[in-house]
Amino acid sequence: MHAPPLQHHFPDIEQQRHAAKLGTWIFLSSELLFFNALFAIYAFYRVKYPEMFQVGVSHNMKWLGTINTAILILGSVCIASAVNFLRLARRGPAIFLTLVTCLCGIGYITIKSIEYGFHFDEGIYPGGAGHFFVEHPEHGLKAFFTTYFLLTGLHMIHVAIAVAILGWMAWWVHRDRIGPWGAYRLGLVALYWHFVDTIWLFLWPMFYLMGART
Amino acid sequence: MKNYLNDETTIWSWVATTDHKRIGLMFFVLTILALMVGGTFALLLRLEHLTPRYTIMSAFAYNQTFTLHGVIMVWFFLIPSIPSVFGNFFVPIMLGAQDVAFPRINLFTVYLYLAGALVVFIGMVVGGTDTGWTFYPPYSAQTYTALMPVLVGVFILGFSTILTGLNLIVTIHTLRAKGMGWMQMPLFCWAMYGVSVIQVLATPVLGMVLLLLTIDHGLDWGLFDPARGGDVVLFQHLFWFYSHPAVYIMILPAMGVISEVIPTFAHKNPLSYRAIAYSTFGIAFIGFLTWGHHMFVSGMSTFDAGIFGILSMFVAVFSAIKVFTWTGTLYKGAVSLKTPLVYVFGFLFLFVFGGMTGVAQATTSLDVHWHDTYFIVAHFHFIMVGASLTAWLAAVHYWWPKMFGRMYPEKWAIAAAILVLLGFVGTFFPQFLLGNGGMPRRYYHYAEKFQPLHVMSTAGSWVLALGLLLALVYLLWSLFYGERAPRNPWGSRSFEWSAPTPPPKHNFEATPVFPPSAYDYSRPVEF
Amino acid sequence: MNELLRQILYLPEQASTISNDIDHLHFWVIGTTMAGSSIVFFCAIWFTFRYRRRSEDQLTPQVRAAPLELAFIGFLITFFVVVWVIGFRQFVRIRTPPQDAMVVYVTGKQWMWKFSYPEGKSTIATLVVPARRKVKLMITSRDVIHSFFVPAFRLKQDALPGMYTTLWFEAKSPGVYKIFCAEYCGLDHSRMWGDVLVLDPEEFDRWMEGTPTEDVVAMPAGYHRRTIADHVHPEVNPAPFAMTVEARPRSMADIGREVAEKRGCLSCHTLDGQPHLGPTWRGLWGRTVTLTTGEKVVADEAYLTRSMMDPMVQIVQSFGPIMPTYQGLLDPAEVGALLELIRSLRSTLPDDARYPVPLVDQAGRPPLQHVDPDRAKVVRDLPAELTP
Amino acid sequence: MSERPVSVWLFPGIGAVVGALLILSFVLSYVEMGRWTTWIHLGIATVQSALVVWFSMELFESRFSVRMLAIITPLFVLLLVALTAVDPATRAPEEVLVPNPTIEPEPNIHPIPGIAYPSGAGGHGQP
Repeated sequence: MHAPPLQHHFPDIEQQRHAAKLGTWIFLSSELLFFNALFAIYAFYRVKYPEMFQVGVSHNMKWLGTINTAILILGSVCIASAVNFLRLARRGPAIFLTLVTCLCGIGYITIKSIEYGFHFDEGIYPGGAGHFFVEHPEHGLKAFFTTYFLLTGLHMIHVAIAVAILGWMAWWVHRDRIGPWGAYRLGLVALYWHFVDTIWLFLWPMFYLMGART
Repeated sequence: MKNYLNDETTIWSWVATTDHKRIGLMFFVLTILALMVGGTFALLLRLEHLTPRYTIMSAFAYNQTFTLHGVIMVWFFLIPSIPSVFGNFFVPIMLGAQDVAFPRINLFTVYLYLAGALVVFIGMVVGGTDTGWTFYPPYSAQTYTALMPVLVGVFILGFSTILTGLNLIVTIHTLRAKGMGWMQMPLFCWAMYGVSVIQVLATPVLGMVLLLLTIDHGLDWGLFDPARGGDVVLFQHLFWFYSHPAVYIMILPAMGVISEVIPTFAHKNPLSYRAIAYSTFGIAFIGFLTWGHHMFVSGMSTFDAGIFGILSMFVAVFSAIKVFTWTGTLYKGAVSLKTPLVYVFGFLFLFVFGGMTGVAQATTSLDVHWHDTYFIVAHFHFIMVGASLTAWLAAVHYWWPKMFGRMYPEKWAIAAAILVLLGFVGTFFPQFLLGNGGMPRRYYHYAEKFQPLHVMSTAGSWVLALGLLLALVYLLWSLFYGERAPRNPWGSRSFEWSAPTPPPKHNFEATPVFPPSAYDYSRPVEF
Repeated sequence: MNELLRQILYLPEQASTISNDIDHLHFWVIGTTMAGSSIVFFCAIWFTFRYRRRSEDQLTPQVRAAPLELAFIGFLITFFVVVWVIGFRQFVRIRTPPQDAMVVYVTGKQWMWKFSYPEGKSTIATLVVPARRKVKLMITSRDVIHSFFVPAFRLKQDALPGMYTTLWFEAKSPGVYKIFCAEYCGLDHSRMWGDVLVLDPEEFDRWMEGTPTEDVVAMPAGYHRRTIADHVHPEVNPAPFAMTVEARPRSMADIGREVAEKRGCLSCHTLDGQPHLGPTWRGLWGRTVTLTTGEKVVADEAYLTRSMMDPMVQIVQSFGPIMPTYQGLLDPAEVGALLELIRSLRSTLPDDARYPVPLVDQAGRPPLQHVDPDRAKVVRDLPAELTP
Repeated sequence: MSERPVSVWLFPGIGAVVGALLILSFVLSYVEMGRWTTWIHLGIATVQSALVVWFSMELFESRFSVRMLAIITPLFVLLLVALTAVDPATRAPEEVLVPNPTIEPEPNIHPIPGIAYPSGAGGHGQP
């Protein structure tokens, strides 16, 4: 139950924690800008091919998207409570809830892969390849599905990274018998998960709800 | 006497150092190498333009040369030259801290820079790409030259820039000395803060754009392929959303150096500290709104061109405020003309002239004639070489005593400065006239009537190269034979001069107590 | 004054009506630029001497100058906004073509400009327009981004593949003005030149009636007019021991072309769109092809390779089963090179694009509203060899 | 991360509110809203993410520098998305051009004059 190593150049532990949190937030800002370029591509092509995007959105399976969103929100609630429990020095539930978040992440990835499988069956491949685009030769659809694969693919990679880090943190909390002082490190990873969840909260209506009346 | 240079001299102590001063030195050496490589490409380009047709290389080699000149100079010299070298070295000392907030990440940025440089070097050796540093599809998606290594190399380097920015922001927020508020900080730290904000918020978009181009070129997903619903103007939007703030990444540190050099050599407080501090933020944020002025004739809608035109004008207002404040600082001061100040005067004239031609291009109708001609080449070289390189040279001479404990030879330095400034004007002023005459950019084979101006420009480039070589020679000479530098050779009140020369591993013997203002020349110097 | 300033700033002659206004704004803005930077420079020099340092420990007062600074900012903002307003109004004038303008279609292709007139006439690298008449250019590109730039008119517009951009001008007086390509487009970007040949309206009508360009106007002596073969002309690109055009690194498409000639593909297939014994390869890549069985197939790598190895399975409608199989004759590298050749010929215009050339007024088609009917009728009745 | 732990039920509560908004947005997707569809869905998503950011990411107790960052970065997203989307929205409408004269190949006539299809076996003319 030792305190974290106070690095030589920080005046006190509170300053070191604030620096770590600010550093993570700045990293998350740069990640958000990383996604921002793809949001701009989505907006550009949606304005250029409005009706084709409606067709594309109504083509995606709304139910799978909604289940995925619910899973991510559940994961976000679990990891936030896990940090809170660790701060209350109750390590058991903290580790358990972190593992539940990992499971949510894995669940999200499996559902997403199933959805990709459905698309591949229908002949929808990124880059406008596949026989689906022979029957529907409009350009807007090619642009929509390429943007869809890019955005959701990149987001899925980020969820996979989050699951890996959360698994490692759960093991670290268990191995080193971490007390409340270490809660801020788990909090940093929780920030990353919440960020991934917030991105999906926007991706979900963009690809599943906007214009999907059926 | 123990200092950060001879503290421990094993190779491992340098390779795995977490001391922000050693990391600054490593970046210093790397960026000078990049400047040399980029500079030789520039001289080759100028040689090629001595005659309208074939001179020393073929069209294909010429296209590769100007592309690599652009990539190396922009990403490997200009962007890291002041933030990664002087930002890493001096911001902790100016704040009274022992090191940056995340020393290990700081070391990681050096290795990211090396990895990016290696990958681009492989690309250069394997065949080099001929798409220009702007990589516009569909040509960049179709070229059969080695485009992928260059894209991946710059992608890796982008992360090095982001992490440097992250490091400096957290350092300035959390590691300021006791009693040093935001308005007591030296102005260089304000400039580093502004640059880091742009680095963190703009470079990710470049990373994504280069990734998309790699996918388009390699996997042929046709995101920008018009035959499959793509739109080439979209790539230009995303590329210039990064590249215009990148231009401010290059000029803001230069402004930070000038805001340090002028008060020191004029022994006077800046005309208004808040004006410079707030206009740094103005440039950092309004800089993000103006990227459309690169695309007035590229098929963008007329309404959008109007919006971007007026927004580009407002950025110039903040630069003008800074220039007004610097010139005002000299008023009623005690000015001693040393080499850094000679470079600063060069900076003032070239930056204002270059900047105002920028405003001229923001008037949309004039840009229709000037776009993609040598007028644009002259404009951005006035800012990148005339302002940013001159400020980098001023910073090198201003902080040379503090970094190495040796004084540079004053007479030689002023001669080199005069050579550099005259060589620069000789090289790039004729290019303004070439641009007016309608000579397009990236032209290997040009009309006969432009030849006299090209010969003048090439002669100027030799003088500029001579001046830079002379500076390199006497600076290396001063490392071994220069006279020992005292703790505060310029009598400056700025905080970094309170540390011993050259500073020990933890910057200060005891935790420093700084006077309330870094520019108070109405009281005698304390250190 | 206008002529003097134009000479000093090395600007080309003002050949289009808009170029005078642009140059006036140009002189104003450049003038203030020069003035501004020299004022700053001489202020700095003057302060250096007036307040040079007399003794090392000389102390200086704290000076405050907020009102002067605010005045300076106010003046700057007003100057910028005024310049922007004038500039943007001219820009809108440049970018909105008048209704009654005569239309010419411009197509940028890798390293040459092609012009086609709705009356059916088309030329390479020479745009012939009547003087004192508004001309609207419909600009597009067949492969990469080019930029149609005429310095004498102070006008420029990017040629985007897959999209039509417009540019209009009105030439003041007859003459020959240079066209440059301003957007980097590959190896011979620096040789993608052309000429705007401005003729008097009567001469233009004679030219439109079919008299070849050389007879209509006497070119200035020694004026080298660009033709297709130019970039291989030794005098134009004498690179004796460096990389000549032929020796430039051959892309897969060039190798594919040699394989096609060697293997006899070009005896039945064509590369420039003309129908022949076999389907043409231009624009074939990615196109939906209907087979003799009525079924639709996308002509991608899979289909092309299969039809190379086993041609009888999927024959394109209205073509005979006359292709021999190349199973075992072509090694994989050659197949790859052929595919790359076909891919390089793909049409970047969207399938439903309106391709402008040649649109001669025919019975079964809607009237060409932007062409004066009488001229179209005259041109249509001309003998075939006079309208390429 | 301050040291003061919050009540155990705060985060499940926030999760419930965000879940409710999720269901609302899902239901609304069946309602025909015409022009407002995009803005309503994005509005709900903004409210959801604001809740997550303010509570789960402990923004309510962070110092000013972190909050400033959480406000500025979405502004940059809005900036790029808006200015990029304005371009295709305000482009001049495509010119109306005469369609390209496609040459329909008549069945039995060979495209090149003078060359006839080999009739009989392998002949092209069979229906």
